[in-house]
Amino acid sequence: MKARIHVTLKQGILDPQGKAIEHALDSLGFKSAANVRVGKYMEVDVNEQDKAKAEAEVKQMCEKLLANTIIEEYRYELG
Amino acid sequence: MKARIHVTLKQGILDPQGKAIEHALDSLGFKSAANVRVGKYMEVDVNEQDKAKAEAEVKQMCEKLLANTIIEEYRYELG
Amino acid sequence: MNTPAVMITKDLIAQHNLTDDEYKKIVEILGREPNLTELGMFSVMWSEHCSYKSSRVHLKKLPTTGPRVVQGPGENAGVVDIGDGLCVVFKMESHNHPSFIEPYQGAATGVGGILRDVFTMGARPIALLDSLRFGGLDTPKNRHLMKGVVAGIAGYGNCMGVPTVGGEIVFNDIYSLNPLVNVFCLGIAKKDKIFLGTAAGVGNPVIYFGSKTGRDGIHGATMASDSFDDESEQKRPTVQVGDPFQEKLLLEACLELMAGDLLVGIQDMGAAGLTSSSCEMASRAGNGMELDLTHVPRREPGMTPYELMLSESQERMLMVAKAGKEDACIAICRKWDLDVAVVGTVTGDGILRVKDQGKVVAEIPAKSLADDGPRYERPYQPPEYQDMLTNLNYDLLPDVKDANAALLSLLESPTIASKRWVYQQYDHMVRTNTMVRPGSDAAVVRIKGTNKAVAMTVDCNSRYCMLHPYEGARIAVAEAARNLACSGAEPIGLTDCLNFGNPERPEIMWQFVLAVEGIKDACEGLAVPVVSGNVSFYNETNGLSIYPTPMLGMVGLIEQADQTMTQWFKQDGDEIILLGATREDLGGSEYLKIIHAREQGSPPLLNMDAEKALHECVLALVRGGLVQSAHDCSDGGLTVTLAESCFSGQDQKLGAVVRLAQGRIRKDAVLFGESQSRVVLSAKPSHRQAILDQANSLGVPAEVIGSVTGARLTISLGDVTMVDVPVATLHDRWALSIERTLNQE
Amino acid sequence: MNIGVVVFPGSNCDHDCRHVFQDVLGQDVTMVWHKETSLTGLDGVILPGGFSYGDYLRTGAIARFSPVMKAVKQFAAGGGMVLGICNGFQILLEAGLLPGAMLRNKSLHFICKDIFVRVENAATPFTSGCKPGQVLKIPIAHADGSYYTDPVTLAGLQANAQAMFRYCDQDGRVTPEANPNGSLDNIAGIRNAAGNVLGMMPHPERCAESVLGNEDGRLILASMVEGLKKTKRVETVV
Ligand SMILES: Nc1ncnc2c1ncn2[C@@H]1O[C@H](COP(=O)(O)OP(=O)(O)O)[C@@H](O)[C@H]1O
Ligand SMILES: [Mg+2]
Repeated sequence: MKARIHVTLKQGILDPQGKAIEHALDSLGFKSAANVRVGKYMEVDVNEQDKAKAEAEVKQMCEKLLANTIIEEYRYELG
Repeated sequence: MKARIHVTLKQGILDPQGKAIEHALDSLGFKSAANVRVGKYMEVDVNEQDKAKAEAEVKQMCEKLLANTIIEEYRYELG
Repeated sequence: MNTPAVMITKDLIAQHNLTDDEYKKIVEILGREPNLTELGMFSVMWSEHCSYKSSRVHLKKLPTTGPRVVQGPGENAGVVDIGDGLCVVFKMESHNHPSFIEPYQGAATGVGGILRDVFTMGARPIALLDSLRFGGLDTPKNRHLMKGVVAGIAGYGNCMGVPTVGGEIVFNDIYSLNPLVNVFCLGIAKKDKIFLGTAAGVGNPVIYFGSKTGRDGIHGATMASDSFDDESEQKRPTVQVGDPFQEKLLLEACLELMAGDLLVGIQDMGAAGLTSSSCEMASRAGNGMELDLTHVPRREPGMTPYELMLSESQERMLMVAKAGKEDACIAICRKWDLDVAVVGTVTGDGILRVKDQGKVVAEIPAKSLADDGPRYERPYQPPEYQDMLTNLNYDLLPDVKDANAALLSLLESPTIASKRWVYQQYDHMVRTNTMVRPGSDAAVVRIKGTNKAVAMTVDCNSRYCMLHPYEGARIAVAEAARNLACSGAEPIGLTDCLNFGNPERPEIMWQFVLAVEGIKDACEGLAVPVVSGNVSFYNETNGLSIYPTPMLGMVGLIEQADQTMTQWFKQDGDEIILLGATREDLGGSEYLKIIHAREQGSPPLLNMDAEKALHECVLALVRGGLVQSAHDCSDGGLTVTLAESCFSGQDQKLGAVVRLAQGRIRKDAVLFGESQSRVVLSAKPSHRQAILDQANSLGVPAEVIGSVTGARLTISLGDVTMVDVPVATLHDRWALSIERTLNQE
Repeated sequence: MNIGVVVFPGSNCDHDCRHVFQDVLGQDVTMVWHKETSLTGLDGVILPGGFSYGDYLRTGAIARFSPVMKAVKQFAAGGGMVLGICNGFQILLEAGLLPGAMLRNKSLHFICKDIFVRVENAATPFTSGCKPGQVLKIPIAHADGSYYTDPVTLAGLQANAQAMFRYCDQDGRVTPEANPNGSLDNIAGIRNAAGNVLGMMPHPERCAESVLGNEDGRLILASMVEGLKKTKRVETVV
């Protein structure tokens, strides 16, 4: 099964990278672009047939390693 | 409209970050995890009602700035 | 004043870490109850972190003046004259609590904060040093903390283009739940272009610039004044995120603003953000200030005055411009893509008056906030167990049998092992001044446009301080100065970062008071003024405190940059000379910890006159071009010092044959004891006599103990060969130890 | 010679480059703000190291759109010598003035240390002061220095002797162990097909003075100055 994981900064946490990209898009003339937020995207193959088990596993991975839950939040899809 | 953009390394290009995460997952005991790939995930608000126009705009952003097509590929959803 | 919308309850007061008496004093000052915004402002300004309420009475004892001192403690950083119309501006600061919660951002924003302290004074930062304490690397948590902290320092410092040229790290489980992250920064400024944080000149405009204000780190200052407990998790949302790119722009903008004749005063928004910068600047000038929050650039909608005044968003500054120069200031900020807004004016009534949307939301005498905080003479007394720590019966400990194995274990212990894994992640060469990179006793950077160089070191043996806070602190000062002497530098100033547990406990306060006295006496003895510093209390968790860790950052001047010395042997055939006397000093040594698992005994004796004579001697020899290397003896004693002299040079590894007399003291004390006031030199044989004569004339014991030769380190005691190992083996153990440990997962 | 050092927001080796060209090599230096649109009057251009735009998104990705980069492209198209060091190299890649892209270091860490490079082509105006195959000790300081390009481009680079420096050991052997960051083919620096644009990850400006204990980098920078003098002469003859 493949897990697709998104890790993004929590609301309210400064996103310097997003800010810089927004500024760059603006000076490139993309005036309609706003509120850029940057996060991470990860794909992990999970060798586990049982969906519930796989899900529990992925959640654990996120909590323990993939996301820094102090400033980031995560979501994932399995399939 | 919100654009959700994924930028990932092209197949065949070594992803040391993915490798490192895979290794870390393994030593944390997640034996079932394999083939980790890491990419970027960006959200951009596009102030444009016309979906086709917005789409053209986002594609432009990716080509020009958000992805380096020598090493990366991108995909996006609008909604 | 409109009536407070929120009732100030007992709970609310307690949540703001204010005592009943402190609250009473606030009511007295205001002549009424505070509103919530005012309560918040008092609580941050009167926190331990900002008000120094437990430490002030003791810090006053430190010597802070000297012929070179331009600015002592009390400003954003200390300033010392180095001649040629130039000054060095330096300070050290802790970011311990935030780094435990989020190691990367905590350490990164620590670097950001200390950089701002230095460049607000008009100085361009040219060097950083970091001083770190972690628990043992055998737990994933400690490894995670270390990796995160190092990456955070690297991430911020490298991006800023300020080299991290040195530092130190010690590992001890006592720091597992309270790691220390102290960062030192030094900048260079023209003597006639030093800027102070003052809001002089009634009517002058107050200008905000830098990043926008968000809800970051609200209550950061009170958090740094609070012990951790199991509920600390809930304090997490206060984490601040740093943006080094923004800070780089801020730095360049500041220096450009200062180059023009535009400013009256300037201060960064550090802990307690807009509150501290505004009230401190006003108070220093004896003035007041009126702020209108309506104009403050914001990152998020709906922020309250309370949040705006207390936010600790990073990379922000407050300046007071000369009237009429607003537009010029704004233009420079815009050039550097910074947010900028006139947010207030200097007033003559001494009141910090804060308005939002036309309404007054806070009205407090600036001086009361900034300077009239509580001051405590907290009771102190030694802990009951103190004697148990120092009374160690050495007869119970067998003397060393396998000195080779002991040496290898010491070299491998992470406290002694090479810190290459760390400093390779730091850009330590940007700005092209770094003459001596990390890896020698002190870092040395040249000062462009002069023949001079400055040397810098950070030092503190906290185990000694735990065993005897007074002696430990004296030794820390002496060791720092010794590291400078070995590099060819004369000390010109000191900054400190005093990391301790909870000062409300008498035994912690005892450690603090004794340590301050030790620093004072040692600084007086060596004639080194303390020009800046920082206190970090409450480094304890569930009642378990760190070792007292009075970290010292010392700066030395090298008048002729080409008279700079490094610690490693240079040439086969050179003779090795030991300066200073070896005693039976095993107490508190790294040897006792690693080999006998004891952190006990009395720290080594330090005779300040002997120490002073040693520095004079080493400096004379280095300046006279008589020596090829100089390395002080510290952790691991003479044998580790010799080993480091053999292999720490980047380009070549050299062996040595050393013969020591078998005196009346224990073998392990000769080999690994940490007697103070000793330096290992290497020199051409033709300079031997001149060196011995010089030492003799200053009363410094000196002895030729061997020569640089071959590819092994061989040390004999009397007729017995104690150590005999290939230098390559020693180097391998030492160089890769930390890397191996960190890569194990 | 008048050498322009471009200052992007976040450049941090700009002062170092000025110092070396001006105080060590005795040339005139003009600091060029990234919003400038013209480079007239300059003989050569340096894109210095640092973290332009914080290295956010990708190194060099945002800086390449600075107004000055149009002028740099024209300058290069007209045969002007352009040297990009570290972040400057990354910007040249993103701008398409040099082929390829930079990936994260294999170790994922920022690495600051001395490395050795072998001069693969000494017959260029950037390396005329070096001997063919000469081993230079130069510091690197970067997190994204793993050079990558597609196989076809790589073959072209090799065929045209465009790979100028390769990571090697002290004795000049190009080995995997001597590769500090995972660069393809140990590439540390490349030039364009015309030979007037050079990008390199190591920092020659950090080792051009005896007081810093190493002068190897000076060979490259002094070569560039010599190269500029020659092209200048040609121009005036024409
Ligand atoms: N955290 C660090 N950051 C940068 N350099 C470090 C760090 N820790 C140690 N070093 C460097 O490693 C060398 C050895 O450190 P240390 O053993 O503490 O020296 P000393 O005992 O002479 O004070 C020094 O040059 C020091 O600057
Ligand atoms: Mg030392």
